[in-house]
Amino acid sequence: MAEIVIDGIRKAFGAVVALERVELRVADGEFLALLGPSGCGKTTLLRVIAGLESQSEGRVLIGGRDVSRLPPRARGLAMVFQNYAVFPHMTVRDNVAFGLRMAGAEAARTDRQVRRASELLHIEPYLDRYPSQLSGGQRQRVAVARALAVEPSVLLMDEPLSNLDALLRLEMRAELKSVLRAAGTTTIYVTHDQTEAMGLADRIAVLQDGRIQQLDRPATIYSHPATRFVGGFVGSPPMNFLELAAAGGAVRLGALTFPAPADGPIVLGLRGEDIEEVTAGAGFPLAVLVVEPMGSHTLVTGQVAGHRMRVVLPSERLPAPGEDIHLRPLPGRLRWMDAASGAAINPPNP
Amino acid sequence: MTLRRGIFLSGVATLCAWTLVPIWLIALGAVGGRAAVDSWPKSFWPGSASFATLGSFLAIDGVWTATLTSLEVAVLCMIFSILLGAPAGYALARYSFRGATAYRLLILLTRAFPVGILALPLTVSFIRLGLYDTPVGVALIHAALALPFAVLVSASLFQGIPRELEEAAWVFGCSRPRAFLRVVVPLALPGIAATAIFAFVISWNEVFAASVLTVRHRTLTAYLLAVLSESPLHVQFAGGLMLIVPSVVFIFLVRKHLFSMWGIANR
Amino acid sequence: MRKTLAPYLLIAPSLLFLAVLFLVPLVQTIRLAFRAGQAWSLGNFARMANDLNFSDAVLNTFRIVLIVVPLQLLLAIGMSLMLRHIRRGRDLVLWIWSIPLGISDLAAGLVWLAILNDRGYLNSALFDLGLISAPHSYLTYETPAALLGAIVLAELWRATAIVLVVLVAGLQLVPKEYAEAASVFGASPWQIFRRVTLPLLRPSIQTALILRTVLAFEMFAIVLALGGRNMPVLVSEAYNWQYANQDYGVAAAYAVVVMLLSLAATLVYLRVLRTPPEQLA
Amino acid sequence: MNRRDFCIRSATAAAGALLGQTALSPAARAADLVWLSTQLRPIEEASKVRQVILKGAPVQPVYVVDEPAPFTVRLEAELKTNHHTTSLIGALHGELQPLAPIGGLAPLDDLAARLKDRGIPDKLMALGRFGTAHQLYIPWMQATYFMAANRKALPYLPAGADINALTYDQLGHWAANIAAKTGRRMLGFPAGPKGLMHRFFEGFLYPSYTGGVVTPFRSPEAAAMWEKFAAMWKSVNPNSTNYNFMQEPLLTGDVWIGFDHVARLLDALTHMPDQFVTFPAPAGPKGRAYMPVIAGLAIPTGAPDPKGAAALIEYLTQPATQITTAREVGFFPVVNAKLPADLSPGLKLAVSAINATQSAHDALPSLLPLGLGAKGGEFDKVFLDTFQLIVLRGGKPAAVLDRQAAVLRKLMVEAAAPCWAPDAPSTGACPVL
Repeated sequence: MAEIVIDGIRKAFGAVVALERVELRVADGEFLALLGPSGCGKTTLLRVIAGLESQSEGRVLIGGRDVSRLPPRARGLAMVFQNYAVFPHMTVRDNVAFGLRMAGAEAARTDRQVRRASELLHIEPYLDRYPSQLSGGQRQRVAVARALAVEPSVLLMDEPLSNLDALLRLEMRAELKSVLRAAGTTTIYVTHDQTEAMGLADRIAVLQDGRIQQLDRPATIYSHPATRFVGGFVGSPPMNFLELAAAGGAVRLGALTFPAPADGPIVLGLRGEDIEEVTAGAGFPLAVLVVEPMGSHTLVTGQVAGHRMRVVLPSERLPAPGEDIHLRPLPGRLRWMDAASGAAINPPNP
Repeated sequence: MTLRRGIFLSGVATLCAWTLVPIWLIALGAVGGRAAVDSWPKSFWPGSASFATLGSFLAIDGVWTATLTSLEVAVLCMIFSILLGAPAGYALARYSFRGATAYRLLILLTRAFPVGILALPLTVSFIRLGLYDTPVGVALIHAALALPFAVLVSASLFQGIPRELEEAAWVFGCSRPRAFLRVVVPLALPGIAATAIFAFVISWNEVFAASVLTVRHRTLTAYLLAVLSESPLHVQFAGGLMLIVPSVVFIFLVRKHLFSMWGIANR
Repeated sequence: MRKTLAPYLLIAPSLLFLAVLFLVPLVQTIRLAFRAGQAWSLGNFARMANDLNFSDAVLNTFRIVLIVVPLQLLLAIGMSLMLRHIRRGRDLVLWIWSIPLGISDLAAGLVWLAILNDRGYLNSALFDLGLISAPHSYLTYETPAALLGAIVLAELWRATAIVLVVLVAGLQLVPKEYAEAASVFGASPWQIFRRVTLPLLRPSIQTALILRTVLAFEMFAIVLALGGRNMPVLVSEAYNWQYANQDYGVAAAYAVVVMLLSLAATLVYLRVLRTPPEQLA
Repeated sequence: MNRRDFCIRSATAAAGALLGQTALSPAARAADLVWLSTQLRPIEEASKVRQVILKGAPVQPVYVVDEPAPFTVRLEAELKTNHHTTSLIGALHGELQPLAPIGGLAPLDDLAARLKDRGIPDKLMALGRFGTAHQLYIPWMQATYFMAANRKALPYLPAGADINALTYDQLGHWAANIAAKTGRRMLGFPAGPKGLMHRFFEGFLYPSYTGGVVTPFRSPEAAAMWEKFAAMWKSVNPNSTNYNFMQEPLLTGDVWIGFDHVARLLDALTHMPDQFVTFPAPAGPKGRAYMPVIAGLAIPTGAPDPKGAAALIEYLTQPATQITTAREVGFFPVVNAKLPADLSPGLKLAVSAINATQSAHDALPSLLPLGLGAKGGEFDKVFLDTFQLIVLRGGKPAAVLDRQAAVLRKLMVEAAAPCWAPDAPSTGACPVL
């Protein structure tokens, strides 16, 4: 129905390059998250797709149609804004019906689709209120309902949950997922929150400095980061990186020796939970600095071979600061990266 | 603590009286007629309150015409300054473009000049253009006075309307002009109206340019300056009261917007 | 292409308007002031400077500006701080205090004429209180100090509101947290005002001062209403030369002087009261 | 009114005004006959013109007033641009005169012939020809300045002084007497911004002491005169520099003795005729100078409605209209019209003062400034500035007069105005010796 193709999109603001020839293909009905730190270009990319920003080079195709030169209203998409952008001078009903009315839809169809969207988002009780009479969460629902009411083939969402408090965000996340799954809309979702991206998306595109660093399924992004940046950005706690020296095809860490894919300086990436505690002499020692009991697990920050490292231990294990604990990576969980470029060396297992 | 509160409240009351009592006194002078103005010592209450003076003031030839001219000039000034100022304010608020800083500077520069005085050389060109002694001519120079204000205030008003609202309208099928009309205008309207009323007040009160640029079609202020100074005091006071009453009403109308208007016009 | 053109199309009308009604007359005024017949000359300025009222007009203008503007600033700061502590009826008080905003200087002059003329309300009140036995004159050429005081009073009454409004608006932009933080760290109310509120209010004070000073240089109807010819100021002289004497050149010379003074004052304020960019919130 | 209506109306207003007409103000619709006048300018007098004097006129004109300087500029501009809006003008002799040499006044010979039976004195009619063969204006009304005094002041009159033959010295003694005995300064002059103080210097004080105005401006007699006047000013109410009309302070009792134009005294005289006496201005060494004021009616060349204007002139010079004018605004007939015996007591006071002035044995008529055109304002300023420098600021008369004489000389040369009476006639610009 509506596949989105980003074909060599480049965007520069004067001398500042926001997007560097981005190539991206979002399949019909797919939910894609654009993930990255602020300033990485993810919002710019979304706005280029929406037509709110003009690209410097490249094309945007929606459903096979080149929309690069079309104004936003002609692109056949809907959008949820970060601050919701719910019109304060219109009732909730008028807001939700806005897109349909602009498209000149007949009253009956407008009514039907407005009702459906408001049912879906549980805002029927507020339809005749003004946005100022609603809470943040309710306004957010109105914004989503407004987008869904037009039954768009493409839905763009710009950090729609970032202004909600933690609990509400969790609740809305689940709801969004089920609603969108049911609607089957092609969705591009911009966020800087990796848990949101992981939880919602079919695929995640991680952006840094206007480039897509990795585009893959959430699990792959997590387990096999393509770069040191992706590993450090995705996951909580982030992946640990130890800068080590390999010689003769091997790297030594404490009592352990690992086979290294290359000689010379190399970076070892290791997730905090991909580790088990062993007896002294059977692994590498970690000098404990801070212990944070999280309930479901214990987060331990310590020092190893001159590097800071965070590991996850079972919740009943509470080492004391100053103590040494001994650790060994789980088999097959070591990730190697080039010390200079940060790119992963061992190709991800399929 | 209560003593301090008492001192504080009496200070507030004194300042309110400082504003209101003079208006009360000129109102007394205006309704009292010649007898009250000549009397000594004066009473602080209207003894024989009659609106005869005020009425006869309005009946004086020229006053009514001048009042109408004032209204006409002020309305035209309002229209000019909003029609010219609001688009420029929108441009400043929504686009970043080369020359925006220079434009802002020019606007600020006009504030540093006593614009009314610039009416002096305009006499000559206005006579040539047939604008001399017409309400339009005066309204034009008044609009030049009010325009910088209209530009800066409307820029801040438009800035206060989240860009996302407009973008949402575009995404949901509006063209730029339509989005402007459907979303921006309704939201900016109260502020724009306040700005317009302020432009009205600026024009209503301006006396120098209006005096210099007119002979027969005097605005009320210019008329009072030129003609009433040859009149007895009680008529002058009636004229003064006539000038004040609309101001009080206008300030009441825009009181809610006064501060947001100036707040952002600062920068 | 259309996108880059749009802002220019939007500012073009106002730009054209200001060019025609601001820049052109500005240049014309300057030209008029420096011309005598067909030649360039300083004749108008010589005529202006040799006029018996010129030095008085300059002195009076400066006296009025230098007395009125600082007093207004102090009064307005005081009023805006008082407003913060009013619990009930704040809107009413604000409205009352801002009424003079809409009152023209001519009307203000007439108001104070009603109060200060020989048979005015001030003399009546003093008489009722038994302080004087016969009317006292305040507005004659023999009482320049009282006349100056009357003009200052009228200006304070009329134009403090604009300073107040600008400052109140500015205060609204200063979050209360700053003052609260200062008080938590042990600052007295005076110290909070001096060290926190006042510096943060600097942009508003700058705006208010520029606005007020320029307008104070422009004031003349109030002076005319209260003092007649007894207290010439620069703009009233410009008005006289233009209107009574029909000498546009000398009037333009006065206008140039007023403009230079306004511009100089503005530049001084911009320089002295500028907020360093690194201190912007 | 809905918004669209409003927009349409404003747009119409704007368009109308752009075409040189005013949609909202009825003052100047193109079809109306505009009568522009420098006389009867104050709001109350203008109202009387519109509401009383013009009642019964064959044409109802739009009566517009203007101060003398802009009046001249305006008519010259209309002449230059050939864009005429004014059909009838009423102004003083001196204000009409600059329009004659530039062809600004249409000849009124036929009209003058028709008005023969009005009995306008030949001397007055001759003034209206400005020395040409044609009648350029028709005399309209006349007036002068005189003095009024509250009866309370009479007991302080210096011994031996005749109030109808007062000298400036006696006036000074009188005022000083009052000041000494009552502690209040009760002599007043209209020296406010809109007052006619300059006429006092130009038509009364100067000629009385020096026998001229321009030529002897800086003579020793003038210096002595200023010295005396400054001394007299010590007994003058300091509010004088705020007085525009002496009738106001005379009525309130702030001033007991005042000098002004008849029209600006009349209110006091009619309100309290029993309270006041009137008398001619004082005499100086050279005589009892006074300034007769002659106002005339003229039709500008190219006037849109000369017929209507002529009809109005006929109406305004009818004896009945002239008497009404005298009753209402205190300007007196130029035609042969006997003022009726039932004149109000106030008017009678005015008439007696004017008669006493004109018939005084030492009367010295001193004309209004002539031929100055737009420079009239600056001419007045010379005298007001001199007054301010010497009397108000205590400047040395000789030095001030030297300085001001230079200004006056330059002005007379620029205006190329020959002398007028009582200065001796000059060829070319009137010299300042």
